Amino acid sequence: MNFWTDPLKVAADWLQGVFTSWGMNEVFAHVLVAFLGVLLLITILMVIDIFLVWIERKVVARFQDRIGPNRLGPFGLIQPFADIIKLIIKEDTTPAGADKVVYNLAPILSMMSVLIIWSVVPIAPVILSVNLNVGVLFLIAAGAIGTLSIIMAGWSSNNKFALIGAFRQVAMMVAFEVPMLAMLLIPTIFAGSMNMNDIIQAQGGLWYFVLSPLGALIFLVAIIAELGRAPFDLSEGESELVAGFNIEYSGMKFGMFYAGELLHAMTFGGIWGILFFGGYRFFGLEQVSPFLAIAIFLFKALLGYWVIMWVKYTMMRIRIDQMLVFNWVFLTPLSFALLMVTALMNALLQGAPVWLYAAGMFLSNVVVAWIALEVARSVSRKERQKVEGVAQVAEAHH
Amino acid sequence: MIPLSWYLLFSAALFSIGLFGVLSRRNAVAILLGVELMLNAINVNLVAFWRYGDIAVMAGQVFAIIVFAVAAAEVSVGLALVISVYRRRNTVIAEDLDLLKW
Amino acid sequence: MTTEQIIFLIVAGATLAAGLLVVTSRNLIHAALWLVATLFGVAILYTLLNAGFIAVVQVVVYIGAIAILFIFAVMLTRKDMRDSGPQHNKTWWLGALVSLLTFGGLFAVLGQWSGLAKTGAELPAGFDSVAALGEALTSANGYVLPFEVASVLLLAAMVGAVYLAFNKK
Amino acid sequence: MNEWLYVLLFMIVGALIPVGAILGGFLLGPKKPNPLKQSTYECGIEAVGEAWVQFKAQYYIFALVFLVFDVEAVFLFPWAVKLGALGLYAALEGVLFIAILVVGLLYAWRKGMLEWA
Repeated sequence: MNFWTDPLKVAADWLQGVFTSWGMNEVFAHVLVAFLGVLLLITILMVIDIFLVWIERKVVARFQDRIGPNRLGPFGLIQPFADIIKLIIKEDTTPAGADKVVYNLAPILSMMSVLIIWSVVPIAPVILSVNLNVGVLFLIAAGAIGTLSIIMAGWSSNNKFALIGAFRQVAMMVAFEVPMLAMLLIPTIFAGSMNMNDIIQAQGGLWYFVLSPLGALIFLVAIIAELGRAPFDLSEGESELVAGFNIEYSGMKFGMFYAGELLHAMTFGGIWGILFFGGYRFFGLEQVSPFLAIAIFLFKALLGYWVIMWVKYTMMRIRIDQMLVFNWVFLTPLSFALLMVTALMNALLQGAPVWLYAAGMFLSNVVVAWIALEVARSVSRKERQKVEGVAQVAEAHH
Repeated sequence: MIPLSWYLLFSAALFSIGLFGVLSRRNAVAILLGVELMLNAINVNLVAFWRYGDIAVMAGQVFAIIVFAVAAAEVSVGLALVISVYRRRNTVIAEDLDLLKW
Repeated sequence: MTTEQIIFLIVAGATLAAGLLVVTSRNLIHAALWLVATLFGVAILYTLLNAGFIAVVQVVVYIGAIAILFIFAVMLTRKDMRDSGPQHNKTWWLGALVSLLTFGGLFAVLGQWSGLAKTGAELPAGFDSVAALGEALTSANGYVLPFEVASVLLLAAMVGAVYLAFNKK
Repeated sequence: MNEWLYVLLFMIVGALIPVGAILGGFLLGPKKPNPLKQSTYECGIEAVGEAWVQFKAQYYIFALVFLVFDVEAVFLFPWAVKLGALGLYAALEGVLFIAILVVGLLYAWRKGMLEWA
């Protein structure tokens, strides 16, 4: 074992040795080393987060045929640091009548809910943050804290827009958490485990995207809604609610919500990669070195993030009633239908060879998607006929 | 290792606090908050008995999950009742709702 | 005293304090937020009991859904942000007495029980409580009936609650 | 050692970092509050009344349906973990479980509760 094949263990053992040679208690030294490891990971994440600001601005500029930040440093790379300095030296105003404790707690919880997701994310074969056997459900638990922080922010600001924005955001997040939960069950069924690392290991032969393309798609829609990004950014709705739940936040507190959102987007890009695209795996390359595995994982996470951005800057915002109908009447029943079909197919194809299993899963996904699209089409055709028919009658009367 | 008695005492204390909330609060929503505390106290007991008994017997955890389902059902129907009453009577103070029919 | 015991005492104390604030806070939103704190403390106790799945479920169900439902219900049933008037009824002292007696009674009963000082066995290596739970819930001589009945219970709750909350007469 | 200890460490560090950032902003930023600055923002128009506005009961329904499906998922996760080992019988149990709850969703939909009335 050397630094190249297992950097974390080597570093941790070395640190542990150093600490115990100082006469430190064994257990305490272990906890301290773990603390430093966590601090290192989160610091790296925050640095990545700073550059995400730059990436986001650069990418949106390209989508809109602009150049984006280009003055400070090469390609404007120093720009996010300038942004941070601006946020730090801004005045921190608290609205009159705000509930101070809750108001100040909300941005902290918001950021924390994103950072703790990384405690279950396997970054490389030997770098598993925490190998929990409930990994997949942990995502939802972290999301629950995020939901709570939003409603706390909206309520404590003593502002109508903030409260309405928070209510909308929470209604949307809880609504799309149902298909998300259902889609989290699908990799769990395939891998026979809720452990994130087991799910990655089980994707050695086939990525779950091949087994369940529809599942991956629904999961993507659900995470975009969970993030509150366009086309589901109606809680922000700057034309009606100005900024949504974080309207009264300024300075670094706003910065926490903003940075949390960006990091959340990349995190969910990574989770999407883990659950459906093999995580750090890429045709055996991950075995060469953990550093390569980290690079692969980061690449997949950024690719997922790019897809989320692509959707954001291409789609327009939908109305809240359309969003809710889309979720409760279309997406939720569809995801449950897919879950039932997957469970049955999994049981039926149990002893079958891999190619048959994969083909059966893939075809059942296609069939479910096709039926859902046909139903949606016939319903919307009927709806359109109804509306257009009424319109014609109205015209005749004029 | 923590002795079983600590968990049982904790659960008894939490149950009593919840009972106090149920008995003394005027607002119906607050009464339901007290009920939640009591249900949680019971769940702590169930999981503790699973851990300190035969681990291979999952009855404790299964019942804990069933209690989650019961709590969810209780809260959703209870709060729906409160909202429904509020719409008709414009109050959520439990003492004012002393008629069985109106 | 071991580290585990110290953690237990801190968490249990904080949880009980938060529980007291749930039943005494004047502001109902604060009471709901204190409930979240209490439930989170209970979740930490579940992790100390090696029941990680139950702990996560606690956070998902209670903090993610039930607390939100409470906050929504408070906002739907109040005209005024600040609540005027007493939050406790006139006979609150009776309630306090009854709950103290309950605690005392439980304490006395527990004191006589022989299995009290019991400490749990070490978890067998490789024991996966989620898999064991899955097996218990679905195997024919396990808990299949409660599993399905829970589904029916949730259905009944959903239908009943939707009906009640939307009955506009 | 209990693996949840590490999760606790993540929570502590994950809370410390935003606290540090906000504290930095608090220390470095100017502090000149005045009543106008502290008034709530409503597009430049003076705020009318309290922030306490009446909400639709619909929000409650969404949270409620979510709660039910949340609890359902809690039952389904152990089922999904063991599904591969248990075979068709267990799969059918789970399908029945989901189907019963979808009936509830159908009911709410037929009553028009899931639409923005």
